[in-house]
Amino acid sequence: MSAIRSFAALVAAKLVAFATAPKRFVVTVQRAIYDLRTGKRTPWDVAKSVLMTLFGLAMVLVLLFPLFWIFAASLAEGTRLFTTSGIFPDPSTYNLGAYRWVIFESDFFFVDGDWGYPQLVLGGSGGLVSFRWAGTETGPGAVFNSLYIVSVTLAAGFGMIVPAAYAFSRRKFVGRKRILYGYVLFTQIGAGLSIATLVALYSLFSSYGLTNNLFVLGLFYAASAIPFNTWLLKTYMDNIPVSYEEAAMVDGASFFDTIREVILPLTKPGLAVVLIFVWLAGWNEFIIAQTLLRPENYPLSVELYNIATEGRFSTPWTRFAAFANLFALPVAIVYFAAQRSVEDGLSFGGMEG
Amino acid sequence: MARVTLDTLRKEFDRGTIVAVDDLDLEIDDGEFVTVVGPSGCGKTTTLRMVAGLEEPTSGTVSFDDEDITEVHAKERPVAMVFQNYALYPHKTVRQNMAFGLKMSTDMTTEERHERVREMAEMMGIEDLLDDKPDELSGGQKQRVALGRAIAREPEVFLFDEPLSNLDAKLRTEMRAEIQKLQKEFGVTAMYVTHDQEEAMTMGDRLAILNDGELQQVGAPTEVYQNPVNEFVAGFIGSPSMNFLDVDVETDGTTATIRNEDAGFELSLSPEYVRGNDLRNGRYTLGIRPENIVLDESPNGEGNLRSTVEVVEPIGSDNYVHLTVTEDFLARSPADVKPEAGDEVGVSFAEEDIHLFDPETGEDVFLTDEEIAAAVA
Amino acid sequence: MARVTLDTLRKEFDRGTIVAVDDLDLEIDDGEFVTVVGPSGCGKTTTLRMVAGLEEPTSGTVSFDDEDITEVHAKERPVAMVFQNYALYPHKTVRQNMAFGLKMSTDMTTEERHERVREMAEMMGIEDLLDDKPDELSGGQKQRVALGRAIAREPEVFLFDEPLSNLDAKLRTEMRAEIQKLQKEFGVTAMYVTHDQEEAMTMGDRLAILNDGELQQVGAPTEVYQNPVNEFVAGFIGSPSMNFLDVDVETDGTTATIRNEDAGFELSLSPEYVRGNDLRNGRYTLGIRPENIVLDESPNGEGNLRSTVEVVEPIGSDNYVHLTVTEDFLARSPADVKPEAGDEVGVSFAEEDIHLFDPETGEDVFLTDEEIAAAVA
Amino acid sequence: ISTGGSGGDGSDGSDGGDAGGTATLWTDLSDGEDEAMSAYIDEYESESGDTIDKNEPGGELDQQLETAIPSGEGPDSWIWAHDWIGRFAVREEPPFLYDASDDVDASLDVFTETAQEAVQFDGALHGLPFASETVALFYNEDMVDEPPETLDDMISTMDEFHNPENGEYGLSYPVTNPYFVSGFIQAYGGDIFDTESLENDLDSEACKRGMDALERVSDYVPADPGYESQIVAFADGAAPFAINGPWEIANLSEEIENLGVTTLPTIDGNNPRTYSGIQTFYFSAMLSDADQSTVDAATGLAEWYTTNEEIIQTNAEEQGYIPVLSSVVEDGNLSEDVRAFAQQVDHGVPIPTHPNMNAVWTPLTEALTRVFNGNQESGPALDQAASEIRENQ
Amino acid sequence: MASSQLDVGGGGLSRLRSALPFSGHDWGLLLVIPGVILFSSFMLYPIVYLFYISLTDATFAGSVIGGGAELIGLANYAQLLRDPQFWSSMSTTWLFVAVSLVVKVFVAVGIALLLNHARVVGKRYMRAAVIVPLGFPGIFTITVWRGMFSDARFGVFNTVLGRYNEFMSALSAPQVLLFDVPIGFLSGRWEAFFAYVTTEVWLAYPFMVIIIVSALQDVPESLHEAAMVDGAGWLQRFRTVTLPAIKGPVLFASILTAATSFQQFLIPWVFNRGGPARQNELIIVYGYREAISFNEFGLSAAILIVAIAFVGLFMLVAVRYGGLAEGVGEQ
Ligand SMILES: Nc1ncnc2c1ncn2[C@@H]1O[C@H](COP(=O)(O)OP(=O)(O)OP(=O)(O)O)[C@@H](O)[C@H]1O
Ligand SMILES: Nc1ncnc2c1ncn2[C@@H]1O[C@H](COP(=O)(O)OP(=O)(O)OP(=O)(O)O)[C@@H](O)[C@H]1O
Ligand SMILES: [Mg+2]
Ligand SMILES: [Mg+2]
Repeated sequence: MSAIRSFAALVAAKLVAFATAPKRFVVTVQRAIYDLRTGKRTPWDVAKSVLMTLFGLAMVLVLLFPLFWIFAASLAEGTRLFTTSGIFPDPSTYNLGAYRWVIFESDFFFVDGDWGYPQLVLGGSGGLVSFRWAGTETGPGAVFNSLYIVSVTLAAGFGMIVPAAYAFSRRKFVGRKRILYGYVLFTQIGAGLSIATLVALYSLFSSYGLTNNLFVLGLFYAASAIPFNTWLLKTYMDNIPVSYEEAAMVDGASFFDTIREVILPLTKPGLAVVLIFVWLAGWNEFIIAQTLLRPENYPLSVELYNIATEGRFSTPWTRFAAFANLFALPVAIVYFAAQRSVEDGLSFGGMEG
Repeated sequence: MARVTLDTLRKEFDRGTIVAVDDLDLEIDDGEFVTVVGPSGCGKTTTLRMVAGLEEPTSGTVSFDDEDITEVHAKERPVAMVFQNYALYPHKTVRQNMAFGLKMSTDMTTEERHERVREMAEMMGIEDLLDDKPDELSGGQKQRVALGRAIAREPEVFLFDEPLSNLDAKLRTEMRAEIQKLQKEFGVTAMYVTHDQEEAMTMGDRLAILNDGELQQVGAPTEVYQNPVNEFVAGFIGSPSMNFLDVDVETDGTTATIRNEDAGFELSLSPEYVRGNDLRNGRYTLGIRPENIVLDESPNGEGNLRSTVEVVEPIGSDNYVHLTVTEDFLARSPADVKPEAGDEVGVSFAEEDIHLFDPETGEDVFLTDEEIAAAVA
Repeated sequence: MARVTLDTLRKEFDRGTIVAVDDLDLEIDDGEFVTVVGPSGCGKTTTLRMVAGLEEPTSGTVSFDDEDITEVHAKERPVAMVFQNYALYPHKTVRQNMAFGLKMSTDMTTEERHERVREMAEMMGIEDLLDDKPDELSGGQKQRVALGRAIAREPEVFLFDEPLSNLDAKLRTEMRAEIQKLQKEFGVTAMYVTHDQEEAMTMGDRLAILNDGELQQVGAPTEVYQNPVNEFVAGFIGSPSMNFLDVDVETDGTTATIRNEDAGFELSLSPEYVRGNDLRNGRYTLGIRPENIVLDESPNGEGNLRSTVEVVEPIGSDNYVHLTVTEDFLARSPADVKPEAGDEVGVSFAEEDIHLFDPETGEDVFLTDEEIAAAVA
Repeated sequence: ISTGGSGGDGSDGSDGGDAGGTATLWTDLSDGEDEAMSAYIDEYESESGDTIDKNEPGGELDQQLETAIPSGEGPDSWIWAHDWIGRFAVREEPPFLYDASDDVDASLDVFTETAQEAVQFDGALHGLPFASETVALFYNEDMVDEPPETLDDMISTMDEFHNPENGEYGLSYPVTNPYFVSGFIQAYGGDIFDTESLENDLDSEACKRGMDALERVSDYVPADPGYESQIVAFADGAAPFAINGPWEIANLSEEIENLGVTTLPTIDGNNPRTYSGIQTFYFSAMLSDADQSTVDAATGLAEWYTTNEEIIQTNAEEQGYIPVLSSVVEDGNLSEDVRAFAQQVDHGVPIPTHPNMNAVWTPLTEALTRVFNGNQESGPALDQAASEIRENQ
Repeated sequence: MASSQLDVGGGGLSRLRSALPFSGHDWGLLLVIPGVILFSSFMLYPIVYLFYISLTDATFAGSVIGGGAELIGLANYAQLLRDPQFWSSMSTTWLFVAVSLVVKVFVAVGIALLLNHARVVGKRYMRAAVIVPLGFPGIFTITVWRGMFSDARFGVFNTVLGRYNEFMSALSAPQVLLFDVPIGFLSGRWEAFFAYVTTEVWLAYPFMVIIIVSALQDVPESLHEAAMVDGAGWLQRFRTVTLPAIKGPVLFASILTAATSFQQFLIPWVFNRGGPARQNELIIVYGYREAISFNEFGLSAAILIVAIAFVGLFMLVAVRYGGLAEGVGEQ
């Protein structure tokens, strides 16, 4: 609960920082002008800053060009990606129809965009208090499946990654080196090779009757995220001095107190990074999800892919783009909130020679 | 509140290739303040860590009040420790840092804890910093928080690992007095590690000198200063440190002449210093403290030897006079004795001020075996 | 090789809210060794960085040999600097670290460079470490490499930022002598920052004392020690530091009586001290150094006041006797004067040893305005 | 939130109880088609009492089937063009298709001949057809006064407009896609795949002449042969012609005010023989082990749908489906667009169902790409493709 | 400095261990085991299974699941080694990995340096923005890039080049500075390769930038200053201070992204199925196509097993010689 509250606070702080950015920028400019007038900075000095900033901006624009382009496409009329008359579609045709479609007609939030709301049911079949969707005939849509998968992936992933990383970093046990080595070797196998192992996976799942099971799929993503993230977090923990734990011990803290009060808070940046990577492991994957799941359980990634292949030979681009933009939104929010931590957490100080 | 006894305590690292602490016997009385000194890497920290329960001894025992606690886990020991690197929890405020130990080891309510923390902070002069995080503090402030955190718990045994090394001279002097006052006030037993021998001398009821994992001497500061049992202790204790000179001794059993041809040094010992010691003919190392050297500035000043002045450093109350007798031969003279660099001066020592060390064992030949044995008990 | 002149040098941070260095005027002669001292945060490092060209002054100029180099880029200045945190290149060996500056700023061949580096390393006692990476060195070794790197370049101006702070007492003493010897040998101008006033005293030809960004006094070490211009300098220079006592002065223009009722202190000044100074009736701060205090141990020992002994700290050659006159009132007595805690002793000062400071300006009232003005030039 | 759990109840819908059976049907239809299909299924369910569990697995339907059927989780029926029949029919361990000869009551004669052939393989009936499709010529009536009869006519019109520097083109045509270009290649009577000899005939003189004709029009298309890049030229009004299928009618008529459709122009008097696909309800091997009620449900739906004149007629009007139900075809009550496509189907041939056909697509696509990119002459390209195909079989 | 910290951690490990409340020596294993089990059952098992398939004559996916395949030993591998397409595919894949890696490193270092530069105002925001591609699924961004690389004159890049040509012509620049539009990005072998590399770089740079930025932020300012006082100019400072500091992280990121590039499937598949004419068929596309288009499932499995073996081998070498596993070997 407090985690949610602190996350909310973090997001709020980020938003405030974001909202006040223009103001701060204006102040920066005013100061530069003031400094110029009073001769504290030479014009050349200011010009260098301006040029570098412009250069940086230009680079950002170039790098993000594909995204602008597709964003413009998501606002256009019709379904085509191209126009023969220029790069961007005619701005006079811009509209939010595609987004409206995603929200109110696609399966993004609710099947066929038939919105409902959660309702508590007392004394239902599933125990004392259960919970169902009211106001919708078709039921919750892909985003709920995605969130469910991601929650399973995050819960299972964190449940296994964090203790293992701690053990690798702080404990000595048989096979430690071998397992860690194995993990390092496997950090990159899996992601790309899911295509390769697809059939094997399918037969594995189906022989245990585990196809079309969101929970198991969530576990699968967690499994694929384990090697890289365990290793990443272990590297991070290695850089936390042991003396904090010792201090806690001398202070009379038990092992679990130490974990709760000292280890976890200090590992926060590392955890933020792992959060992002584990999240992405479950959020973006669609090939395996599509093979293992039936349509009523499709997550957003599969829905997105299905939009791409919806037409016989072509893609309804405006919808595809709008869907993708909404799809990327949660990741973007998580990333913005955790940016500082991510940049800290990936600090591989220990890797320099 | 507890008598700490270390019995043939030993710690090896890396499968015995490194002996960090070598069969150490030490008893610290209830309420006593013992400082532990020695050069870097001599095992001071390791010893302290074994007392705290952070390191398991290879052999030997640690007892509090005759109760063997070697196997007791760190969190169960009534010990507080100030770490060499502070080890403040970076994510907690100063207040939380100081309250953490209380929370873990006492039943105090939150209010009581905060009250106690406030008191401690006031005593340490850091009450304004209670809501800051450790990285916002300067080195000195951090060290004071670490001290406060340890003291707040009112443990039975205090362990300090170089707690003042990062403070500037003035603050250090203040904090020394503060620590001593608190320790006496609470009557807590304390072990205090430092590599600064002056600090060790001024603070400790007794001084334990370690070298290479072995205990060299334990005793009251003045005792250790005046009667070092061996060359190592003699050289380590005292600042600036004792001057050493290789000498040849010629003795007939009642009198002896000590001589160093190169330096032109000669000194005769009176019978009372020769008798009863097993001083033989041969080579010894003579030790003399800078402040026991008397300089004669007059052009043909007399002394046990004559030497040229290399550099004179004024330090306010006195002058340090560097002489060419050996490399780093230093005399400390009153402010009014201030020869110029290049002057030749007479240098003399009194026979009661000199020490003679056996060049092999390093032991002081003027001490009896019993005295030497007693020095480490 | 260069005369360094700082002219009303000023550095503000955070748009003028922090004045790190406040209109500093300082001239360092060619080949002179000036140490800069002051409490933490007083602007020592900032000053040094402006001389090195790493920080642009807000106003004022830095000149070498009367040539204004304020606008010259760091890499063009004939300066070598030893950084407070060493700043060794972590991926280069010691040899490469030491050779880098030579490679950048001289036309030496690789062999010449290596020869030079070898020489330096030998001088510093680190020739065995030449192929190690900085990581593998202890703090002290790192600091010596940093020193060697700076010295190898034989620059015109040396800047040292607390280069010895991480060494233990013994090594520190050795390195001090080494640095001084080298500086004199090469005849290089040197600015040496330290917060250790003892180091500042022993090393500097002159001493510059900074406080809060402002220059307090510049002068030879003994001069500064004996004639501090104000209370800050008096308290900062000297260890243990000067004792201060609030006193009331009653004067008739020829004699004066200084009195503190609480402490039971009374001292009459002879006319030669009163005349010519603008001593008035009123409140002053009296300063007296610990070593200038004479204790009378006899039961009814006489003195300017009587006081109780709080603690006695033996430091070998002398004893520090803490008295209850004020908090932290310390006397330094010879080793044979060793009262017990709780004893009452007589305490006396000689009138030539006392300083009287104006409580408002902090200035020493026995000094003339000219003398005070001269102190910072 | 609990949206997870075990999800749907799979294909074994026979839990007894009510009279009707339950069958699963997989589709991959566009939005409009899908809506119509759902409505018909509802209608069928209420008429028959059977339950049809229609799913849209998305992605590549054949890939889904490849894994689902062997593991026993496949659908009882699916809808796709007939060209997978041969590929799936030869599968034995495990089998993929179900022979419904005994379960289908209606006579196959109600369908056109090509359609009848298309749904059978080796004498077994694996599905029922309901529509066919092929490519024909779209033209922009604002740019073209009179739809071209011959290739030369068409080329002279294209010459008028083609000017890539100004963003104007002669034709929109995915010229490296064998399905789209089959009409040209086979125009002179050559066969891409000879259903008699079960060999490709690409290196025949006839095919090579067809290829030359294709090369003549290829000069008038945008440089990117990708489908989406091609169609946009026509859709933006930057090209007078497009060669494409009925599925584009809906979109294009929104973009082009006066859209015309006609058969492909004759080439040296020959009608281009385009490949046609026949939309089919497949009967999956899942039915072999299923309850009879399920079989009845699956075949019942297919039969009802494919033989229902009303449905077929409506589909032709609304979806542009070309009927294969003889009665509707003969009725002649079709829109002009659909009639043009139907006519083109008449000129063309169904995609061969033989499994060897599978080996044809990739080498031919590559040959077309090489020719289009100017890396190879058309003759050698076809020779190479032919020998590659033979090698792969 | 950092690795000495690591040593402290390492040395402390044994000390801490002996002080923990558990005497069981291998207590830590318990924490690791669940992850290992989950990982092995979901990731390792399929690979073993795939290896089994590679030893059979399976023709399509179903023949494996349905049990219609028979063991034929290493025949698939033998066939594979004889297939010239396999070798061409392998070499193209390695070339792709190498070229995209080099470009990636330069681009990412450039971006990171610029967005860490003191003179750039608002660099935090720029850094956040530049990372955005990470959030979109590959299938989406790759399809978008496919559109941008259209061979048609109205394709985005061809349009841009066309405008550039107009601009240059207006300046009456010499002919050599102009491009011959439209460029067939997907229809020429090397043009397509260029398109792959560009897209791959775009996909991978955010990860690298994050890592390099955090490495750059770890470089103590005083090192730059020391070099400045030593008389080093900008380039020399870059060489002696910046470069060594980011070398480790860049190597780390390079190894990881190289391994991912090796397994790149979507780019060639979406762009032109590894074309033109299978010339750019990266190894996974090759394996996938064997399985899907030619119904050679056993052979396809063999290809993929070889690919996995290569990635494993690559990681092993990289880990050994790249110091990637620092902290694995010690203790
Ligand atoms: N975990 C360890 N593994 C191996 N050797 C160790 C370990 N801890 C300490 N040592 C070694 O034991 C010896 C004593 O170390 P210790 O830390 O007790 O020295 P110290 O007296 O505290 O020195 P300092 O004054 O530098 O803090 C040293 O030689 C050190 O290298
Ligand atoms: N970059 C900066 N931005 C803002 N304030 C600064 C900066 N650098 C120094 N200061 C401030 O300027 C003052 C002088 O700092 P400086 O580093 O010169 O102190 P110092 O005398 O070297 O202290 P120390 O003995 O602790 O090294 C301090 O108050 C410090 O906080
Ligand atoms: Mg230590
Ligand atoms: Mg400083």
